[in-house]
Amino acid sequence: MGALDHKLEPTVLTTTVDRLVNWARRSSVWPMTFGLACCAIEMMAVGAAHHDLDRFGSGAFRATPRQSDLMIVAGTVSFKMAELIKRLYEQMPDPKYVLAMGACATGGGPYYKYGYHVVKGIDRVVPVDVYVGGCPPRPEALLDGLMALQAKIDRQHVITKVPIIGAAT
Amino acid sequence: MNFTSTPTGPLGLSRWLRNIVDTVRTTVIGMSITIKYFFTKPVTYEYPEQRMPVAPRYRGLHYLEQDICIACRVCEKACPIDCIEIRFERHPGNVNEWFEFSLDYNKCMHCELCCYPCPVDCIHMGREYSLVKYDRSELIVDLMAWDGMRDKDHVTIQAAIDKKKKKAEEAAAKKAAQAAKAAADEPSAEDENEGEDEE
Amino acid sequence: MSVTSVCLELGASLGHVQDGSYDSRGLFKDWDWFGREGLWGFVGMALSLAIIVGVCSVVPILFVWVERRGSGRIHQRKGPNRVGPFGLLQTLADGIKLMFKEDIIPANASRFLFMIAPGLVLAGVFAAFALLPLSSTGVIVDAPLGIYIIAAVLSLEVIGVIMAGWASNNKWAILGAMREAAQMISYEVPMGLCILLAIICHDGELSLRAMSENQAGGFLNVGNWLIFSNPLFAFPAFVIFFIACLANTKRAPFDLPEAESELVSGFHTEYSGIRFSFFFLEEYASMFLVSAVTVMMFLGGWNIPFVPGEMLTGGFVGEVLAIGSTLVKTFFLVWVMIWVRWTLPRIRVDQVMTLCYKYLTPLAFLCLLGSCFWEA
Amino acid sequence: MSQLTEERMLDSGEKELVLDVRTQDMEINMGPQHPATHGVLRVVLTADGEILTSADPHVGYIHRCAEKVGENVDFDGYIPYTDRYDYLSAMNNNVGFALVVEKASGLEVPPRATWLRMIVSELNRVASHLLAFGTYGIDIGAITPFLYGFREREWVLSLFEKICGARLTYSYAFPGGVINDAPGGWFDEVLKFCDVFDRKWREYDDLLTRNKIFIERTKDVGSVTADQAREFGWTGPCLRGSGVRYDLREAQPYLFYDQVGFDVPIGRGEMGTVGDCWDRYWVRMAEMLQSTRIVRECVERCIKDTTPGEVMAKKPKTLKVAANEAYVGIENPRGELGHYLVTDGGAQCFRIKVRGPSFTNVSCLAKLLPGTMLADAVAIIGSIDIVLGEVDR
Repeated sequence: MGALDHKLEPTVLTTTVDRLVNWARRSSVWPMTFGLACCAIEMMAVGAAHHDLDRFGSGAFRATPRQSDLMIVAGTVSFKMAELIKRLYEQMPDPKYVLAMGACATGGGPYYKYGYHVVKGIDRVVPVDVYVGGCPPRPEALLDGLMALQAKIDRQHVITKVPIIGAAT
Repeated sequence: MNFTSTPTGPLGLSRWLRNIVDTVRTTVIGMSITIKYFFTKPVTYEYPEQRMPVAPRYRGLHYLEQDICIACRVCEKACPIDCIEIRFERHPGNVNEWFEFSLDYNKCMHCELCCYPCPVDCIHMGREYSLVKYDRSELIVDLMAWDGMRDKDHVTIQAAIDKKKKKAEEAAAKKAAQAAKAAADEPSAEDENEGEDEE
Repeated sequence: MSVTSVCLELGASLGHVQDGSYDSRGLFKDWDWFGREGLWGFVGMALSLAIIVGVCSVVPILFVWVERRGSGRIHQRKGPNRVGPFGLLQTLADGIKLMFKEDIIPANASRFLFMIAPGLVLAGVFAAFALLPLSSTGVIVDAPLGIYIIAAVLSLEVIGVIMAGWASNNKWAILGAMREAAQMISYEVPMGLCILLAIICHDGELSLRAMSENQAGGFLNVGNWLIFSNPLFAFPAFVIFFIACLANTKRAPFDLPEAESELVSGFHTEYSGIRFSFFFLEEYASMFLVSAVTVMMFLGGWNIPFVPGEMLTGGFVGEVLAIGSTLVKTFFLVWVMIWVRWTLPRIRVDQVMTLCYKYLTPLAFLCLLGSCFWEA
Repeated sequence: MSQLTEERMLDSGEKELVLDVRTQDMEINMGPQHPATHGVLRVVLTADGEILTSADPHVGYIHRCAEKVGENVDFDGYIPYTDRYDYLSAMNNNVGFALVVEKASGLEVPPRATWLRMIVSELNRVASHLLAFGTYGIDIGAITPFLYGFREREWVLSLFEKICGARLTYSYAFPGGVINDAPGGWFDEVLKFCDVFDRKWREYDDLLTRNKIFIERTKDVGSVTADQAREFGWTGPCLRGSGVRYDLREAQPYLFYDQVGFDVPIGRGEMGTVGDCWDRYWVRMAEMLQSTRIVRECVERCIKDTTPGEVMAKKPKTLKVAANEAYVGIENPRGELGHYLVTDGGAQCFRIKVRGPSFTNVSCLAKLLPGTMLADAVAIIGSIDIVLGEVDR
């Protein structure tokens, strides 16, 4: 969008555009093919027939970060991998979202106590939008996570001004 | 060592023809399978509306029967990663004033090891599985049904205190009585004094 | 055929049409529902043009939906069904989303080439739409060399792809582009031979419209369809042409240029946002195009079984029937492409060449020779 | 790139000018985020066009210090961690670790627990091979087998969910037995699954295994002779694919594998040379049928021979093992999973060494890949069927 980003007053027209764009964005969240560990298997299960991520329009797993909207960090993030996750995140075009799936990604998980390798929460590396707890989460929980992300996208402002939180009305 | 993928043998006419026939045959077989499934009913569960049945033993999110929990901290010790945090204060009458019984789902690996050793069988893994939050700190889930103490706990404590007091008094009285008895064996004056006190 | 000659030919056809010296039945000459004269003629013509362009550009978007729903059913899943009724708006949502996405141009990319490559790819395909008849009069340019111009314009795409791959400055992309180049150029050979066969069988006609007209009549209006009138040679040629089309449109099992498990995303690895959507659209547009060409050459064009051919060449009802018939047949072929994609594994790059030069080309030659005798 | 002309002497004594176009090989970084590396393997490839000239696998992107954790948590507490190093065959890992602790401590396991362990191990083998089948299909470019494989896998997972309560990380077999007896009707459902699965297996056979393109992609690719396979230290389907009949279930029977009948499928070079990708793949496919065969027999024996409810040996609350050493190797879906346990009388392992099959299997890449094409590299990596969680542990 560039020049128009968050510049316009909220009028009927601009809010409609906002809604249209948000609708499009939430209806086609393309995840990146990026599995780290156990949770990745459940992530694959979400794409498979019984759960079918494609129903939400998110079935198009893209192999390249350039074409994906959502990075599902599914698995244990070691320090060695954290750097690459950061890079992959930066390679994604805006708007981009991160979903931390499973205990390891949200906060170190089972390796929190004795692991010398684990990034204790992927939010220390990339900004996370939605956290899905579980080890590994059921596929349904990931779908819930996706729906939570969609709800979050719905609240976005694309061209209209972002209301300042706490401002006097 | 040579692992190259070299094509094998010369491509004679018979092999050439066989290749064509094989390709067409197997392609048609494969396509017949895929089209068969095209006309088969999907197995998908429409998730938010339809849910896959969850087994009764499913190890989902924990729940605590705080009523019967005796705060023995066995679960806390059994957890390999210390994701259970218990803070409480024990009051008279075996009543616990709860400050915290939380489970950190940032660490929990749903192994159910906390549930086996529980002597009163008060912590369980439920069939709820969905834990989706926008903030990481919200993944630390409080399992308590109530915080601190309930009204009836106060009553219990009061009762316990009273009982204790009574017991103490009784004990004191008994002791006193014993002492009195002992004193009674002794001669005279004090005995009267005691009697006065009691009146 | 070189690009220059294509342009010359295309320009010549257009020029002839404009100055009236080129007597063609194309360009909606017979579409006089509003009268030919004055403003109404212009409106009618614009409307007709809009229909063709609309059909040709909306249909690929529909195919994406068909592909996703169809693949869903093949996998026993449901496919997109939450965006609009039956998920019909899915592709629209994808498109809008891609439009509003950041358009990344890598720092080391060749900026200009990187930016124009997707446009070039898309332009090639949509230019070919101008030459594609959907009915006897529903054609924008009815060039006398129609089929060869289409083949040549279609192969323009490879330039765009190589441009994209090279300009991306990405190793996966350049590998994908190289594969694309090798594959496209190789498969032009059997494709060209099959086209030649069709030309021979259609009395030397090169215009797709004429080919289709040539297939009218016969037994139940089916007998003259090329694959039935010359079953021994034209049917294999049809299959070969279809396989070559698969390769030319980069569809599985020939999706090597964008082989996801090998080359991440192949030549469009570095593309994001709207530019990626051009490649995406191009694939489906060219699927539609090559399928329509196949229909015109081999599957009887707009002819419908049991419906006399004369009924389909005049009048409003006839036009609608003819366009409908073309679209239905084309849809069927596109569906077969989708079906094949979700069935077959991918071929290795050397096997693509083997298949082309050791199997398809000799077979196409055989068919060509055979049909020469058959027609003689 | 530089162009040089150099003079070369021919045999006839004449001089010839040779135009030498020097090109540079392309270094390609495959992974850690690449669809074909099954997780986070990174292979640095050098490619001359499509032909690879060298390959250098890098591991460690998902190192999870499993062995170190073992020295800190007690034996029961380590079981959930065994789930996680090879997350596709968690049941087998549980069983492997439980067996080694039992061997070191001398715990007696009730027979019913052993039968149940066998059933779940074999079911897990089916689930794991189904995923291998599916992902191998994706590697070769066919996506549909993956979906079909997952469809049946979901059924296995639901069976596991019923018996132990988890879909992927089971923590089912503990030292001394298993945590739960099978719920009512579970055995029937297992048998039903076996029957349906055998039918579906034929479809997989038609859809992918016998597909001409698939055969052409996998035959004669990455052929490894038996000797070479032994040199690599391969075990499991990879080794058997090279024609070596070595299966721990048969060679050193653990659990009750000596009491059930099954065949050990080995690669015979049916489509090309012995030990090519197709053979390795085929061994996995054939093993699935053997697994269902074992499961059927185990279910029968389990119902007939044992009393319900007795699934856990009597053991102290905190198991302590006297100073001892033990090694138990079991047949994981990917090969020999060995646990070497050293105890010192405490409640934890003094040292636990895990011999992961994937780690040994993946070590061949540097030798196997050079000379093949890029697409073959994907096929070879897929045919070895590695799980990165276990490679790095």
